[in-house]
Amino acid sequence: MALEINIDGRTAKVTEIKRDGNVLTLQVDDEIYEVDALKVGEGIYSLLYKGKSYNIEMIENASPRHYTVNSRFNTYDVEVIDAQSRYRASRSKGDTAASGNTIISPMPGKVVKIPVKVGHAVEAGQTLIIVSAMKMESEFKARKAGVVKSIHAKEGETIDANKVLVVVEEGTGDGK
Amino acid sequence: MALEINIDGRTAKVTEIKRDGNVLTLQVDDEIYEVDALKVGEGIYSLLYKGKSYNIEMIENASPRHYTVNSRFNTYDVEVIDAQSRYRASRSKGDTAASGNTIISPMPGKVVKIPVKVGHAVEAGQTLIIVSAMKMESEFKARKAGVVKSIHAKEGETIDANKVLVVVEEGTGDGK
Amino acid sequence: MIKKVLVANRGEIAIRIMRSCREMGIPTVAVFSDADRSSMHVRYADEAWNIGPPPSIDSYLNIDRIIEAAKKSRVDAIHPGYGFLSENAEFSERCKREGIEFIGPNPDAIRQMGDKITARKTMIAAGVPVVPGTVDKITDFAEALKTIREIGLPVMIKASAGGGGKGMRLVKKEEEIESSLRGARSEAKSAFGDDAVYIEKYIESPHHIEFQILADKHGNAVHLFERECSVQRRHQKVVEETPSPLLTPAVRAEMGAHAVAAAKAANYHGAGTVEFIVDDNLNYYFLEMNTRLQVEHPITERVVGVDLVKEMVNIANGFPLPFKQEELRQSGHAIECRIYAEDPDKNFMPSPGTIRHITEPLGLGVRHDGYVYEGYTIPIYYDPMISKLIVWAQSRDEAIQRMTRSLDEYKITGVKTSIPFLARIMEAPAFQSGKYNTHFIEDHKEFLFATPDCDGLCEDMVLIAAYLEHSTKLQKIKTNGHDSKPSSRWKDTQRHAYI
Amino acid sequence: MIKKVLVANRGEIAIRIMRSCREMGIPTVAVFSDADRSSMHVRYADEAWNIGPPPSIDSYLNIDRIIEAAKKSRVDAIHPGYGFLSENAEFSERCKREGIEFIGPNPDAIRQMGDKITARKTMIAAGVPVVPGTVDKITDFAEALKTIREIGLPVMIKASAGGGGKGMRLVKKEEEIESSLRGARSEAKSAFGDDAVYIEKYIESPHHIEFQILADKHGNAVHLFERECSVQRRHQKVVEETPSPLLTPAVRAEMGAHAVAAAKAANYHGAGTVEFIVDDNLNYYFLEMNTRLQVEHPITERVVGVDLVKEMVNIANGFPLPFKQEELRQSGHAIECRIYAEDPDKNFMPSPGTIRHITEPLGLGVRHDGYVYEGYTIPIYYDPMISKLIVWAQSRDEAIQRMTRSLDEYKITGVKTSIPFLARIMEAPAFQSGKYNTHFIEDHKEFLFATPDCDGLCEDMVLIAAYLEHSTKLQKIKTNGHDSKPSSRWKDTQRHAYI
Repeated sequence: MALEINIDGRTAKVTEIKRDGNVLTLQVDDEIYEVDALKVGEGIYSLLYKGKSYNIEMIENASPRHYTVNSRFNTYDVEVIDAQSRYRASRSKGDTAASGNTIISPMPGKVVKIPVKVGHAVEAGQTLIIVSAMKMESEFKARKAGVVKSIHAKEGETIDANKVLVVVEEGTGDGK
Repeated sequence: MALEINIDGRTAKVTEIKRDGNVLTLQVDDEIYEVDALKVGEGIYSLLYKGKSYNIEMIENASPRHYTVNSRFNTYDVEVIDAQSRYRASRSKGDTAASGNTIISPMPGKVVKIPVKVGHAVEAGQTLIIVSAMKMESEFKARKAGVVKSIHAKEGETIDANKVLVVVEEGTGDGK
Repeated sequence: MIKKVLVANRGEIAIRIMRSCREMGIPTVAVFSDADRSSMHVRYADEAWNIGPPPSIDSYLNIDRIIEAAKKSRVDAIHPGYGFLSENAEFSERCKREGIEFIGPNPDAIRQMGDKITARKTMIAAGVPVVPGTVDKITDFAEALKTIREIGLPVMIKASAGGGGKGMRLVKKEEEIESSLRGARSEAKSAFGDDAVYIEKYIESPHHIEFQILADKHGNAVHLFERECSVQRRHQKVVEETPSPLLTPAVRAEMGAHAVAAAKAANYHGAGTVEFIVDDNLNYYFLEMNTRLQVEHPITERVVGVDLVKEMVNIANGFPLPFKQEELRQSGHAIECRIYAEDPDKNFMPSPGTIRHITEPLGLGVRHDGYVYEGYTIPIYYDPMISKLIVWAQSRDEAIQRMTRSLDEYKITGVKTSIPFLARIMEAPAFQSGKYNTHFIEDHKEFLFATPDCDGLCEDMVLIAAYLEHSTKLQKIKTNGHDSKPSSRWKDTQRHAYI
Repeated sequence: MIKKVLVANRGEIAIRIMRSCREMGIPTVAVFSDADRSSMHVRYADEAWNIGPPPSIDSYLNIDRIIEAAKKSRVDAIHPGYGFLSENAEFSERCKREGIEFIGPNPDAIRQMGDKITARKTMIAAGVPVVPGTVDKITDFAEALKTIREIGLPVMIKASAGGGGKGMRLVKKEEEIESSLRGARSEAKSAFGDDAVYIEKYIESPHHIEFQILADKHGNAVHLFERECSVQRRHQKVVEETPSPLLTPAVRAEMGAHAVAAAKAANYHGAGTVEFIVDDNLNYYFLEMNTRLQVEHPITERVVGVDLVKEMVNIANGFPLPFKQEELRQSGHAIECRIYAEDPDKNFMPSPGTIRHITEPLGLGVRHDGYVYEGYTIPIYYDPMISKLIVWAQSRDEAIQRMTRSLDEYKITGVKTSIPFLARIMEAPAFQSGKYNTHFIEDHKEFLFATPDCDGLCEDMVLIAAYLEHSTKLQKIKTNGHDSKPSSRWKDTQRHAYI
């Protein structure tokens, strides 16, 4: 198998060459590694490479292809690029989701307030929804001017992470 | 569902009457309990009954129907009696397994020595196999006199728990 | 004698209180909201009662429901922990009325210290230094000018009706006084319809240093030395340590005596904390008094060798303090790090969710007070603090090294935590030197949020782990969406069953 | 200066050593057998090298393989931990020859203390009391009789060629001397073809009390007080505490001075332990010296406030001891419980297997040194000790209460452990009174193995939990043998993916 993976902006290709028990031979871009790799817990990996011991913690982000990854001294933002996402990225030029005017909850929480209604014209920077989690309120704002196309939450509702909350269509509202 | 369960010699019948989320209504022999029950980890249960909090740890024994169970102050030997085991118990009067002359490893380990061979006549109390685990050697002895019918392990072999090691047939050896 | 205690709290502090009660042979009763049935404090207690829906206001802040649970379980005392109802005079009063011992100060002391103006006046009367400034609001321009000259620059002018930064002016230079005063007053007038202002000394490099006190019901009070709490963000403490690297023995003794005086002035009993603001020249001023157990109390416990919760129970029982001031000593150095479920890289956004894996730091000199476990889902309704890591060592340097290795060992997956951020704080030269104030995080943003250099190798190792995690995930989708590990374990068991 | 350390061990002690090294900024190298790739010490170290097949003799006892790993990883020192090669003079010598610092005493000291006769003679020369008895074997009847009368009853007669209890006689009464001596000699003659015997004073209610010592390379040595280790089964320590409830300050000081004298007599450097056997009248006798770190060293660390591993590294570096005897104090009380994977109800049969769940005890005064984790399979090849629980408190009573609550909190499923047995020890009146000796477990079997009374209710609760566990298991067989929990979590993730 081979995966394209983005790590803090760098995109690398990881190809599996051989697997012999714990011992994996992999190619990362031009480099070939023979690594003794072991999953020791949920999201916890122990790697031995040339005697050096690496412990890696994978924490899944809002989507199953995004991870925050801790090594001993660093924290990385890692995203696996799969065919589907490449496809979506290529065809979604005019898509509201891709243009970033859809509010998706990055964490579970409770909807405190939705100061807009479907059909409302909104300006860039205008607050669309306020979500509270763990005694802290987060305001989510429109990135561009447009019209509220749909709202998928109610005030007082408890929401999961990664849920679409508000969709704004680009352009000015025609008063409809 | 209903299960017959033996606890330290007492056999009790546990019948599920109702399940409403965490809240279970169960009958244990003649007593009816409404218990708020939650599995909080592998083999770890939190029960609330009339406000009292009980924490129970289930540790599987050599067979999946046998458990060692810790409550806060006590340790119990618990065995679930299922149809199959009742059936086996009823028909196996002459069976070597039931008559207890089969050596089954109670733990994983390494076979140190097998001082008998198939066909050997053995006396009650004679050592049939020595298994070592964690720097400690355990000798397993014949419970009754008989003839070694079969041996399912080799010296130096690493064995799993609950493996049949030596089977002894009752009666005296006829030199065969 | 207290025979059974209800703990009107949740999370790590509920468990911490129950631990001491259990050691004292006192059974405990937990209360829990609908969101907390699976929370550790419910399992830890001898009894547990539901007190309502998830929002705090309906459960952990619902006095009637808590009193109801207390009566049902026939406790004779309630420990409020910190937060929630711990500084609620009405709750303390209600307990008294119901014949239940409130393990904390009496309602009057809570009220007196809860109101800033009353607290300030009490302290002035007791001879405890307060931040220089006006006690009453000033409406007269000339008077304001006179006051500012008395206090000395820099000062902060605050609208007395104010809030939200409106009508507030920091004055550093003589020539700014008049224009700032005018500006503050007119802004206050237009915002609140009232141009009255307060004037307060502005402390430029403030240190936040607090003193732990214990007072019994017989008029005895002692302090258990200080805690340095200057590592803060958004006025929330992040790291605390004791002894403070700033204080001298003489100033420590003086502040301690003032802390005891403050407690006595408030007619206080129980455990309490007197907070001071301290400048670089070791001038110190009373800030406020917290009339409850503090989050960071464990560092005091470790360095002084006292179990504060047990002392609170003993005080509530009417026992006199078992030690005198001169018998108490600081031994070694302790540091606490607060672990939050939050994302330091995204402006510390909360990160509730399900804990997939924890490796807890262990070993010499490490104390860990937590409440989450593998498989536990952190609710969205309450504080994001999931645990506290406390280390002790002979010296401050060794304590920092020990905290660094403990943070290194501490692995949590499932939610994001502040662990990597805390590790950076331990490595920050300003922290290591002990020369830091409440601006520390703001002043060292660049260092604290930087990613330390790493050879390409360790980046490639991360890529390899990511490959493994994700390829396994994809494999699982193909094989029906089931996790293979537990099922194969189960198959093993099956094999045993039918041998 | 030591810059990199290889730890020639596994399990909790390997990790414990690496922790201190890490705090000192010294990278560590792990070695592991084929059975230990998933063991925690491999993950903990900065480097890890395989040294062979699972049996210790092929890996952890294989000097060549360990030296090879040391050279490959270019370490300048090796810490042997306890067990394995820690008291192997040949290994210490080999390290020296290879130019690698052995963090422990020199080969001569190991040899001198490893041989019982030499050790005994060294101690007699140094004025350290030893168990009264004959140094050389006795073949003459009259001489034996004379010796017994000198030593005084009771005595133990032992065949000098003996073993397995043959040719051994305990003599308690004057009139038994002659017949016992004759019996022992004829039994020895027929068993070993040699009727020579030793005669030793028999200690009736023996206490096992040991002193921790530290000695540098400059002739300085101190003791760090005692550890009471009388709770034993099959000569294996189960619970240790310090201070010993038996000793008086005067006897403690005297024994400590003898322990230091013993270390100096052996020209010792590093950490070591001098073991004494003590009778009810506080007569004490040198038993042996362990020339290594002891399993139970953490209770000393807690009460004296010293990191023994760091001191060992500093001594190896040639530093003088940083403290003098008069600067060391015992503060409070510490207890250690050893947690074994074993079944106390089945004659402590080992219980290796896979850990399904762990809840570790936390909070004030608790130290936990372990190495197993959820999902880890304990190998069958090594020691069954999985962790050590150490508590500290101001008083002995409080320490027992704290240990009780910690054992209460400590939950492990998957393997059987000695936790419930240890909890019974803490509850035993003889232990609580502090009046116990090495016969404690044998003498209190009835109490220790009894099941405490419990109302029918708690039995029924166990039945309900058993019902839940087993019915879920049966359900899973029906639904294809898969564990539903992780798969449903995975489905959640899937749902997120395609929103």
